[in-house]
Amino acid sequence: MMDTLKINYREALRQALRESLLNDENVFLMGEDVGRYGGAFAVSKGLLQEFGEDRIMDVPLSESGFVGAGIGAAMAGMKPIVELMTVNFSLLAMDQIVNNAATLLHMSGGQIHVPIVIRIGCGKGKQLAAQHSHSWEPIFAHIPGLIVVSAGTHEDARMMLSAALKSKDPVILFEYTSLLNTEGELEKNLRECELNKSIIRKSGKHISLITYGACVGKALNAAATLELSGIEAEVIDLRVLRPLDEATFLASVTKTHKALIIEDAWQSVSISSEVSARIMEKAFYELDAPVERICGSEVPIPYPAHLEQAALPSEEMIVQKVKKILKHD
Amino acid sequence: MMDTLKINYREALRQALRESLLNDENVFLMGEDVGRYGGAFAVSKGLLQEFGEDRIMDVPLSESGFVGAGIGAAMAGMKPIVELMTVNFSLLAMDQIVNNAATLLHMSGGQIHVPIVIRIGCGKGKQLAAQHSHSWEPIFAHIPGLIVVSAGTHEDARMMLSAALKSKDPVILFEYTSLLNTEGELEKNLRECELNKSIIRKSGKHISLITYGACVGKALNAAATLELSGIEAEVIDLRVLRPLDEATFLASVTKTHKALIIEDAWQSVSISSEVSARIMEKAFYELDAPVERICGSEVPIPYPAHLEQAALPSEEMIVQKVKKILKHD
Amino acid sequence: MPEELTISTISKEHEIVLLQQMKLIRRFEEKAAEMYSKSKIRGFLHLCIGEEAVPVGVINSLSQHDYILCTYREHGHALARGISSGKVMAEMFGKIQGCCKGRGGSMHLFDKSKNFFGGNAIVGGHLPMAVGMALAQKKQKADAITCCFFGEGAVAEGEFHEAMNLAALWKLPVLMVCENNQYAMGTAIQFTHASIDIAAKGRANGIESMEVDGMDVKVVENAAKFGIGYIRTHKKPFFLICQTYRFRAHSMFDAELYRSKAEVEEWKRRDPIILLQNELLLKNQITVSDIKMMDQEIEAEINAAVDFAEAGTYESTTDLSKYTYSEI
Amino acid sequence: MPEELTISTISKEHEIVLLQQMKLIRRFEEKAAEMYSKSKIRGFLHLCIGEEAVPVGVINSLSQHDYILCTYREHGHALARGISSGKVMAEMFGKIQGCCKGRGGSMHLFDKSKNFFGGNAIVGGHLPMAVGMALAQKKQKADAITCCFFGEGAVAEGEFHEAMNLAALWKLPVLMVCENNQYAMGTAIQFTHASIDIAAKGRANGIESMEVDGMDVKVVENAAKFGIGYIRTHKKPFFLICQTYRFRAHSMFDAELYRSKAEVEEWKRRDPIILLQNELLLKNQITVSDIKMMDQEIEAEINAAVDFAEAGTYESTTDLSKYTYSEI
Ligand SMILES: Cc1ncc(C[n+]2csc(CCOP(=O)(O)OP(=O)(O)O)c2C)c(N)n1
Ligand SMILES: Cc1ncc(C[n+]2csc(CCOP(=O)(O)OP(=O)(O)O)c2C)c(N)n1
Ligand SMILES: [Mg+2]
Ligand SMILES: [Mg+2]
Repeated sequence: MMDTLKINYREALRQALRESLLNDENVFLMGEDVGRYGGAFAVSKGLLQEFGEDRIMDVPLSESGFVGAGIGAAMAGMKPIVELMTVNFSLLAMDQIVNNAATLLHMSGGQIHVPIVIRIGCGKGKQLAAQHSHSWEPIFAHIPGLIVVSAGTHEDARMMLSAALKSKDPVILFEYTSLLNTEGELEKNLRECELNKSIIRKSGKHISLITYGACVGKALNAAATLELSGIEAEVIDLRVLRPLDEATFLASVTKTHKALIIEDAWQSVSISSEVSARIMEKAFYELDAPVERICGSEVPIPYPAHLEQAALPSEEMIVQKVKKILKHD
Repeated sequence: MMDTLKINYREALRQALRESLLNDENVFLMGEDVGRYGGAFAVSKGLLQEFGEDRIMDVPLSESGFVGAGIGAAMAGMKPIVELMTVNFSLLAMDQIVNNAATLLHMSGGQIHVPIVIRIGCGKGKQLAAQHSHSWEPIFAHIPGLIVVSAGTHEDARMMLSAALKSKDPVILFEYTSLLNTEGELEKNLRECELNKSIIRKSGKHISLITYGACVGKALNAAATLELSGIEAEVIDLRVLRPLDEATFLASVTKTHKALIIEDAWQSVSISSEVSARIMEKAFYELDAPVERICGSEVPIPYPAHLEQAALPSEEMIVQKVKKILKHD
Repeated sequence: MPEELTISTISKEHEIVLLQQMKLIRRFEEKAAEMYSKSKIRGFLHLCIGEEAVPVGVINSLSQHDYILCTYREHGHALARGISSGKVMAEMFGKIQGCCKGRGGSMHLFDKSKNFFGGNAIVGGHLPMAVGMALAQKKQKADAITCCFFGEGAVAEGEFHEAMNLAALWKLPVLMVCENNQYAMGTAIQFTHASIDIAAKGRANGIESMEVDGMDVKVVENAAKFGIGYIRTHKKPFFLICQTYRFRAHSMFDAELYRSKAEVEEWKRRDPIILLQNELLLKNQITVSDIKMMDQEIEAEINAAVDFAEAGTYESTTDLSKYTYSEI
Repeated sequence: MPEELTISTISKEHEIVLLQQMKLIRRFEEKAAEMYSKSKIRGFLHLCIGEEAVPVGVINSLSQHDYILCTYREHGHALARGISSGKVMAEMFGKIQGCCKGRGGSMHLFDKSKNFFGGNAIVGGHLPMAVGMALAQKKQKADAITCCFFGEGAVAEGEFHEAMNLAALWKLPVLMVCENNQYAMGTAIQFTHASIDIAAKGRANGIESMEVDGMDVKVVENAAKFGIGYIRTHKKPFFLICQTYRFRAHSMFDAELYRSKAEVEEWKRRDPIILLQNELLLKNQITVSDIKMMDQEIEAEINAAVDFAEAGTYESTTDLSKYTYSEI
């Protein structure tokens, strides 16, 4: 019997931060309102009191400035954790992330490492309207030089950060604001997590549901519902969006011969496009039906709840689509 | 017999600008060094002298500032053409483009139109090294609300701008610096061009080569070479990267049953991923072989010519890949 | 420095209008908070309680042709501009009857007919746009100007400096208004800016800049008028910094750990509504019963706004993708 | 304003070193242009001819432990820092023997062993990084400082202001050096900045700022030393603006339509090398034959650098994807 404890996602993130700060004095956290305010979403609450102003740094509204400063600090031997309050503000720092963090190692012929971790609150579904409801994992996943990971479970919320801090290269860590208040189970004996592997969250033989982030829960729920109809869906949490761990999903598709990819991000030029293209290239002859996708609708997210929900993948949509695909058998 | 004239790509761009400025006094051009310097690549040479400082505006190094100003001017009834000297600097203006230009119409419930045209010099292959050799069409093509077009031919270099200026919505127009000095043929009687259609640049029945931008020429050359071996490749210039004109390439694949997608951009989460995924979804049963891709290698672009060329799709790579795919027949 | 700012005489009627507008905004905000707690309004909700003198003072100085751009803390500005409280409330309820058909919500109020351009929720993101709108006005030789509101937190963003430099370089008719409420979320101004002299940042960009008491609506209005006059006369931008204070949370969830109750109370003693109301009472320009009547009228208007919002309808989900591109 | 800047006495030997370094840079740049025309060097190539006094004056004031970040116009800085001319030339030839194994080229010279961090080609992009490196130094209680060079064009970028504010707010040991060569490509400073008083932009961010003649290497060196002293004493950043001029094209292709020949000639009369050389001749600190010998030695070094680069080898294309991620 596994010894587990209940924890909510926010608390898992907070424990991860605290542990990292305790373990290595070169680690520090900086971001807007991470200190005195306690974090826009209360994730870093109490850390300023525990670790002091040098290690928990509030920064001005200067996304390019402080992300660039994090990069510089990483170049000079520190281990900065930079929080971008939400992904919606990340474009302001995008030049720093792409042209500096992701590029310095190469340009310098291998001399300069940038061991920065950039944590980004991400996601849709809280009625925050068009400028505050982005899921831009696909944009980051396009960039060589970045390691892009996504914490779709409580375990990853708790464990990914310390793994990310071991990387010599820049890691973009997506966290999901819509999960903050959800409860999950965690093993009491925490296991180190790997930053280069997808994880099969539920195994099954009829179809592969490939997903990440806020959709992992939706896919698992859909799989549970499908189970009632005798359909055994395998749920793969990609976790690592760059570089993709294709071996795991290719093996799954080779077993199930069918796949549905699910993500909150806009559909065109997305993680799901890439996964579909890889299956096309490397498992085409295993397929019994075309790989399909359920993604965020390609609209700026509207404010009203009913329109927003209509723009997002849902458990129900997944169940229906799976049933439709399986008819092709 | 068609009446044609020879023109180089730079001159085609210049004529397009001049025509647009002559046709509508609300049109103005702004960008870094478009005026006194004559344009970083001499595209706008002479226009300052002809149209004056109000219509050809040099701007300071403030990408977010002047792109945002272009958006504001468009909201207030002008028809700005904003030049981002190269795509490499576009991330600095990305928040303006995504959170404002692409989003205002929706957020305002349809009240605010943003008829801006943003011209962006793009591409790799000039030994400009990692920070100056980007092909970020995929990033822009991910964004709903933007119209993203790519001028891979002299005709489009000459004609796309005036079509773009007719749009009520923001248009991102990619131009290719590697093509500037190339010569092409243009019909003397210019035809209006459509901004929502792909074009079959060469028809063929054995395989569909789907591409855009700087790779159109490579694909056409490869097709000519393949012709010598009796292989008739169809070459599709996507032209419009968002919203994709899927009808044209799906029809082609339905005819040829095979497809190869080619682009300079990094492979993961790219235009080619999306095209492959669409073919998967909508023409799976037409396929005789898996759709394949040749894209830019997933590395920051190195400075030396031999390494840079190794990182880019080439005519030869296309020819070989096509031959390999056709063996699957 | 510009010439000394003198409070120009202001009619009794107009003073009452200023009071009435501030009160309307205050009640509207309070009602919005109530509607939020009833889950009628969702997402983020930023109230301007305590800061009413700034939108009221500035917007009363503008003409209907002038363009206005604001932050996400803009309900008060929308009301001061004359967008009906019903339309604003309906927008926050997500109803078609809202000023953006419900698509925008609290942070994105737009009304083109009133030249009101948001409701912009990326801090600093609307400053370059404002510069561009003023650029269009200059090119079109329009008589109107553009007015852009933003917080002192936004002043740390690179876009503030880029926008200020462009406005000055191009000599644009734009009034930049910094609503310095001393905090950016939980970050006090001294933790945002190494030098808290915001006006100096305007001047470093060659822009005439003035700092005023943002709790006194008449001071604000006069300063705005002065700035607008300067813009018209000199054909150059003007930068107005209003010292003010947010009495409530940044948005709805905020433990306010970052400031003391005493500080809040201190500022509340300079409540712009009470300041003006007491002055008018003292000067006998208004009676207690006038005030009661005014409050009742406001209450009725706000209740009607809620009723209007409640009675409103939702867009159909089949229209989801509308407004992503223009209809052709 | 800081205390009056006095030119501290400088040894005869050191003056000769300064002259020698500037001459080496000049010849290196001329040779690079020649190599470009022979297609040995490709891509962009930005020469600092005319501006040599700035890198030489500043970098001679730094210790080996200090960090240096530059723009794409950085060959001179690399040489002044003591990266060998052979390594720099080989880098521009794209050879493994270059300081970045040929991966970077002219715009991206890095040498970690010399604490030389680029060669950064996104204008303004390295300023936040410099702030971060200084932040690390402060956290590590290091004795060293960070020195960041950038053009006056970069001062228009939002990142300049963000970086300056952060540096001041966090009281970081960073020397910001603006190489004001009057032009950003073809855009003269008055078309970049509404207010061309760059020092005022430093001060608006609460940073001590000083403008000096960037054509006089001894003035530059003294000012840099003063700034470094200020940084160490006050534990605060310092901003140094050097007035200088680029004698050649922005990069290799440039019709120079944006400025008059007369203006260029005017500035050439203040050529930093000639200025110092004449002074030393006049003071009899150097003879004509000393100079001849110095020139010959430099010529030999530059020729050796070209030979070294020529003899270098290329990385194999099978190693293409190396350095995208660290080896684990
Ligand atoms: C670019 C950006 N970064 C961060 C945020 C999150 N955020 C929203 S409001 C705010 C504080 C802004 O402070 P200020 O400009 O002073 O305006 P105020 O809220 O005080 O009116 C922050 C950090 C944002 N919306 N945009
Ligand atoms: C963000 C960005 N925008 C545009 C460019 C293109 N560009 C390269 S150098 C330059 C001029 C920079 O001028 P300045 O900062 O004064 O430096 P200088 O070249 O005069 O040394 C421009 C516009 C760039 N590299 N980066
Ligand atoms: Mg504020
Ligand atoms: Mg310059």
